[in-house]
Amino acid sequence: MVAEYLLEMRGIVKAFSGVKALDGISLAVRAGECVGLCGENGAGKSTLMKVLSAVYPYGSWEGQIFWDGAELRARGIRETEAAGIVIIHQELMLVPHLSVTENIFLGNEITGFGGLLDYEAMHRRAAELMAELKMPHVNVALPVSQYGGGHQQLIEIAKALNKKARLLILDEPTSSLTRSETAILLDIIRDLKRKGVACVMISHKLDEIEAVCDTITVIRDGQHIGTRPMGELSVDQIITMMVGREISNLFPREPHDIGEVIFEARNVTCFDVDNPARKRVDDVSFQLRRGEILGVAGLVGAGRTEMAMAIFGSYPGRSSLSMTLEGKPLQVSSPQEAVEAGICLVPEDRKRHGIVPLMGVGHNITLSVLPEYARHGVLDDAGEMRVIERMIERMRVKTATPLLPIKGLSGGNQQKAVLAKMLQPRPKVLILDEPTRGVDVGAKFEIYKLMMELVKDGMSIIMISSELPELLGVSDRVLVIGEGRLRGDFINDGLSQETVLAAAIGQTSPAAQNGNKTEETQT
Amino acid sequence: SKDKPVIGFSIDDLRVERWTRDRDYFVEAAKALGAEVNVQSADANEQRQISQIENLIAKKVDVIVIVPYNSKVLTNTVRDAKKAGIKVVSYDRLILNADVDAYISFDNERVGAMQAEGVVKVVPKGNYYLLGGAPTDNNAKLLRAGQMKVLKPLADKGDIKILGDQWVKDWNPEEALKITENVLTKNANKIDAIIASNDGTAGGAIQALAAQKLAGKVAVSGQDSELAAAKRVIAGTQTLTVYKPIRQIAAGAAKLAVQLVKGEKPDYNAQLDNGSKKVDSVLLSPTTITKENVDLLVTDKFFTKEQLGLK
Amino acid sequence: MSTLRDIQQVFSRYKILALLIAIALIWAFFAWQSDGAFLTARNLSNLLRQMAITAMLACGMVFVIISGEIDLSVGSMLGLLGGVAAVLDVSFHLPFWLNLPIVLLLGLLLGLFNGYWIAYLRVPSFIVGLAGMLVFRGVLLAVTDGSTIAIESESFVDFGQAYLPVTAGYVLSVLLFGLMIFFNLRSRANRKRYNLAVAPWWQECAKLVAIGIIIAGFVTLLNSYEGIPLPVLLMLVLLGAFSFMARSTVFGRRIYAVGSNLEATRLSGVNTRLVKMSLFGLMGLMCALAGLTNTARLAAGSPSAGNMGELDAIASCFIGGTSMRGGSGTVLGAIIGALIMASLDNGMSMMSVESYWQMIVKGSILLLAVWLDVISSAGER
Amino acid sequence: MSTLRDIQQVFSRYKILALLIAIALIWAFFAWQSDGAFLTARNLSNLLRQMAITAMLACGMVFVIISGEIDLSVGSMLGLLGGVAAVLDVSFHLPFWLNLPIVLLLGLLLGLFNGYWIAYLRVPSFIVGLAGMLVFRGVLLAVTDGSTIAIESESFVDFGQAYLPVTAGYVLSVLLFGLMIFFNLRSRANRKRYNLAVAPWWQECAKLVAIGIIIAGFVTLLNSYEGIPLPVLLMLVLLGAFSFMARSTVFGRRIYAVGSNLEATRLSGVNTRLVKMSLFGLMGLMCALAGLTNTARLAAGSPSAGNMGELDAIASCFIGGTSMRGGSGTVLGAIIGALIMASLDNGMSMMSVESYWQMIVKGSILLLAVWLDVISSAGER
Ligand SMILES: Nc1ncnc2c1ncn2[C@@H]1O[C@H](COP(=O)(O)OP(=O)(O)OP(=O)(O)O)[C@@H](O)[C@H]1O
Ligand SMILES: Nc1ncnc2c1ncn2[C@@H]1O[C@H](COP(=O)(O)OP(=O)(O)OP(=O)(O)O)[C@@H](O)[C@H]1O
Ligand SMILES: O[C@@H]1[C@@H](O)[C@H](O)OC[C@H]1O
Ligand SMILES: [Mg+2]
Ligand SMILES: [Mg+2]
Repeated sequence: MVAEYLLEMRGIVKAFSGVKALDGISLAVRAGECVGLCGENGAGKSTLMKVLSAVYPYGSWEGQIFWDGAELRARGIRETEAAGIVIIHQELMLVPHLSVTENIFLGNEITGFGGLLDYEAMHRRAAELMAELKMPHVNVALPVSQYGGGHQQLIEIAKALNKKARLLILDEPTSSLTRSETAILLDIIRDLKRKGVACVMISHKLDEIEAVCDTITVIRDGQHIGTRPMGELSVDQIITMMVGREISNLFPREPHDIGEVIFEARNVTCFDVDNPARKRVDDVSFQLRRGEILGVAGLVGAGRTEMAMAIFGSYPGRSSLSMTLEGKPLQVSSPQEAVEAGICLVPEDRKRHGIVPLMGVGHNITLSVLPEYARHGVLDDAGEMRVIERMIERMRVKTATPLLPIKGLSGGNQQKAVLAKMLQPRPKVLILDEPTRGVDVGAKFEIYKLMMELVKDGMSIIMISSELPELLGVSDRVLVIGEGRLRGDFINDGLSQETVLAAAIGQTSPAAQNGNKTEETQT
Repeated sequence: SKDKPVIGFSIDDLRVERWTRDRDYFVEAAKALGAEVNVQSADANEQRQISQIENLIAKKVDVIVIVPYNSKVLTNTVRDAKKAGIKVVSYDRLILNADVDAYISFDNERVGAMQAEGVVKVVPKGNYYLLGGAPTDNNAKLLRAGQMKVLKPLADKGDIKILGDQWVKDWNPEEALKITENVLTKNANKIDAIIASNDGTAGGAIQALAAQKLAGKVAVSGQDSELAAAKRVIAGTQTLTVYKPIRQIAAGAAKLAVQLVKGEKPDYNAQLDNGSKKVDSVLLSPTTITKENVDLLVTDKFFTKEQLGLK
Repeated sequence: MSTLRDIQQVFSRYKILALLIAIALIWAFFAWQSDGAFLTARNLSNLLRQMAITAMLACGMVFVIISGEIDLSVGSMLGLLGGVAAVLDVSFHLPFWLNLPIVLLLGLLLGLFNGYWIAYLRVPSFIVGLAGMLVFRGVLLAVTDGSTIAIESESFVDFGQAYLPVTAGYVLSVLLFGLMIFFNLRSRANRKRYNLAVAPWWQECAKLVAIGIIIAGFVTLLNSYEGIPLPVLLMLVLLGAFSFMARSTVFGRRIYAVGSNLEATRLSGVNTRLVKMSLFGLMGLMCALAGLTNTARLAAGSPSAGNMGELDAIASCFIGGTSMRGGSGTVLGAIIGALIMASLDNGMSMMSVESYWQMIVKGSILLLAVWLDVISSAGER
Repeated sequence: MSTLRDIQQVFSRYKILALLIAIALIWAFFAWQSDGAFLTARNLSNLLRQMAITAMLACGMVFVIISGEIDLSVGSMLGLLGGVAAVLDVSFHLPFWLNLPIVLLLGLLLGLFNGYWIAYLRVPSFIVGLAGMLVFRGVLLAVTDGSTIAIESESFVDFGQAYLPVTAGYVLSVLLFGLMIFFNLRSRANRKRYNLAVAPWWQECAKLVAIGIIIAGFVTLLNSYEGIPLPVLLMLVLLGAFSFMARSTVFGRRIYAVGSNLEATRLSGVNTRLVKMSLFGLMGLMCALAGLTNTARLAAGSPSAGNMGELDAIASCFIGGTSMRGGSGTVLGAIIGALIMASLDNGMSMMSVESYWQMIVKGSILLLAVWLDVISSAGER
């Protein structure tokens, strides 16, 4: 007999040291169907998928999984992959030292005679995949560490596409992709569906869900809230199902007064780490005003992160720039100095640069300002805890206790904790590199509100984001970076995505953007 | 107890063949005297030795016989032992600055002298190289002193030329091998004698010589008459090994220990100053073993004919 | 299955438990084998004195390992500092009260020097340690000229040999117990405040009573022999001080952060290099203390002092559950680790086991102990 | 400034360069000091034979370290296997052609045993190594009963002592050079194909010529003495085989993957545990080869054989630029590391330097060599 569903998960229960992350969730997927899995941060989406792909092997959870009508009791990834279940994990899972090709084929290498690696074939196939993903410029023979978060995510996708999947799980595949790449990915998914491949898509960008999914399953706190055909639902309804309340306006942009220039960076230039001849950021200069939210747009790999790192004094390679803060010239050679001077950075790569995994959520939050809670080096735990609880409260970090090691938190909640950490030093200038990456709608909303409060208190914010809607939704001014150069500097009143994109890919030269060019209007 | 004494025997390092024999003979002799022995090996580590002696004290043995790894670090421990009313005998190496009751040994300087003499007999004139023992072993220094007693005058007379000297870490044969290879190279094989301070290191040196087809042509000294060494002496690749009749020292020590417990008066033949007192001592004389008198090892039941491959 | 889970729960809450059980077993065995001799006041006093030096090193080493580094030079450094102390005592006739601070300072400097190479010049600590191992030993040989130097000053010897007066011992123990109760109750209160799982009252009390008994037993036992040996006292003080440092000082907290994710810590504005360097400075201090104790115990500075000492110290840390990847570990664990190792040496020599057997057994136990720790503390894959 | 950058680039492309320069300096110094004696054919032959054993160990160790682990038991394992070989030779009169495979098999098994504890029972490799260090040494003592066992079989001794006939040496060298050219051109072609930065032709040729000269010089030199010593030949074969394995076999690549990101590798469906275990199996094999060579060289199995051998092997790897965090490193580097260490030992004993000076110098050079490597390769951690 042929089963109605390709996959059926029944009453899945998964607990971590007593705390239930999944509490009897069910999920069903037909062949050729794309199911959107929605839920707040910490709802249990990734956990459910890890159960499905046997990252948590059979026995470490309760419930049943039916695959093609037969029960599946996979004890390891190999078995699920053999069955045709392929997962793209939320966190990047690449091996930095290996080349793009080697990463794509890791685990199922092509071998010639005598078990020797057949780089010929592998490189060729890898190159094909890159082309398929519309990034032929990627050199498959270079180590992945050469490529940025964005590219790495696409490489991750290529790796998955290379395996013959019958069910493809995408856990927030677009978190660090810009619109264009996202579009490419969505096309690929549609194509797969036509070929009869089923998909489970997890994303906090509901427009994507809307675009490709046939069915929506919403979960909250590890419980199943509902499953409906996409047709019956509007984005707003999904949101309501997810967070349990209505969020009317996604971008709570409120009027706030913008003061004098507080920070200025001149001629920011960053040289590539491995090839000092190449410039990743090329002579970028800009000003930032008190109480201003300055958005930084650009294609992936544009060099925004490097720019941020350079300003924060953490760029690994050689860089040169001159800064002034509140009129006084500023020299920063290490993050420590930056923080002391009043500049904070919420890094892009949460796992590598954001969290201290083994430490409690609370202690992560206070890490940046420990001495404040200490009398001659001895900590006042109670005092510290009070602040921690306030921050957790304010940022709505979803955690069992402040002492839970932060690696136990869901991606989004980790992000909030990191944000909280970098707010502790009460910076004058706060740089956010992809701050809402992997954050759910509700939490995003809170982060935007928070940003509004902060600028009202006179803080100035630089927000790097690959999500144009949010960028245009919250920032007062938008810088556009392309291939490391400043391609535009717009006041954001009714600024359109098209204008920004055009600038990003360099179709309009800065000179041509009169009309709403900063200098003219504001000086 | 007086009638059935318990002897603690704390040995420097049972990983060196020589000491395993000391242990075997000692235990044998002690049993014969109706005593019980409790053996400890410090594996060439002074901390370990001190701890082990402390443990023996805690076990309330009647007498402790010690082969010190480092003869200068047992002051406190010996004091503890005496406080607990336990007699202390120093074996082979004299424990310094401590209130030991007796000392039994072969005079190590003597051994060194014999090594030199033995070699000088075969090579009265020529180039000498000195392969010392472990830089951390005080005995190594005594041996060297003895060797120099013999060699210095000859060197001054110009009969022999001392090309140089090096110490071998932990008496390690591999080290000795490398050093010798390099020395031979440096001096283009113009070497007539190597004064090695014990058999282990001699073995290493002789391997290096063999590689140069010089084994047997260059005189090499040794000490301990280990089996491998005895075979080499027979084969003629090692000139001599100083044989310390270990059965004697071991049996002697056992007797000494028992007598001390029973309060009898052992017959000492010397008194040595160890810095804090004149220690009553029994000094045994070692013998040089060469091709000529090698069968002594058999008559002394040190090895069997079969082991030595003699018929 | 589920009961097993519960047991695992308990174990992973009190990681130390597994170790304590291990010790209990080992001791029981030896007590039985040596028909009681092992558990006599005198022998336990020996045991503690024998472990003290390794324990001191472990106190420093545990933080080095938590920070994700390693230090192989401690054995030689211990030897060198001990040797220098001996020379200062014999050749320069420095009174001990002057000798002590000088050697401590020297230790601190040597440690910082190591740390500088590691933190600022970014040479892998393994290499720096290896180099130090050779260089320090070499300098020691040069200083002592390969011969052992017997020390003269009485007070120096006492530093390693003397005992705490009996009454003082009792007073201390009472204070200690008081502190214990206080800390336990406070931490319990806190856990409640931040609604963490708190053990039921009976468990709490049981724990306290147990602690009480242990302390009381400990002191009466030692007093019934000669009193608490100074090195042991020093060891306990260090245990207390460092546990406190680890738990509730900025420095301590940062050590764990550095070990768990260096980059993230650096990007939080922490001067991670300084943290690392200071860490090795601390290690140097411990080497100085250990070296002094060692020289005092031997009543001499010896060229081979502390040989391989680093391995014992490191092993203690790992037996004590310090993570090899860095980021987690406790001083108490490390010291218990040292105790286990010392117990094995002591017990087996009491039974006068053949030395090759001693090695085999010691190795195997080491393996088993850590293995038990690994399986007992639950966790994925 | 910019010229400095360029230099850095060259260095970070050919990481080996820095090391080669270091060697050149060291050799020049010793040649000068020993007025030439150091650079004689004969001494270089010695030098190579003296480094062979460490090099064999390093060949295995480098992969262990790349995979993010460490193995402290190799010294003892070497000793044990060498001892067993001696016993088999003397007590059981096994012919060498039978002895060899048996010991190799034993080595493999011991290695896999270690690996099992590490990969499957998840005991930190440091502990497993420590335990092995003790246990293997203990067993060795039990086997040899603490005495040195002189071996009899001629062919066994030859295994460590014999030389390759002169002509054979030349033939080999020519073949080798041919291979070199082939591989270089092929890899260049590939790099071009996947448009990676390729060095300009003149550099390429220069490189090849250099290689040619080195090989030719190497062989003629050794031949001008007695020929290529067997252990050295073995070492070179291992170098070739393992470099190939690392570059172009599945196993090789997976070792790097495991070391660079274990989690990701596991989640790609690679059986990381198997990889790790096999790795230690390999290490065991190397210990067997090293042990046999050692015994053959000494013509006897000694209970102290291989003492501390692990440190030399590990040091070689790190000097050779293997990353302490795992994920990167090369066999060639490791072997050059071994060469540097051996050169120091040999040269200094040629100059009969005081043994304490030897330690100090060796340690310092070690530190400097690695430090140079660190700064020469651009970019912070
Ligand atoms: N290894 C772990 N240990 C303890 N708790 C965990 C662990 N992994 C996940 N959790 C908990 O399980 C819950 C679900 O986590 P999960 O990562 O599935 O959320 P999510 O839906 O993927 O959120 P996000 O959208 O942020 O990725 C969270 O509350 C988290 O704290
Ligand atoms: N530790 C690091 N070392 C070197 N480079 C890093 C490190 N962390 C992040 N980066 C850089 O940060 C970037 C992250 O990926 P991304 O695709 O965002 O590129 P980007 O340069 O940040 O461009 P943009 O931020 O404009 O998208 C990469 O370019 C990468 O080179
Ligand atoms: O017999 C020798 C002993 O006297 C010396 O002290 O240590 C090495 C032994 O060979
Ligand atoms: Mg998730
Ligand atoms: Mg970025």
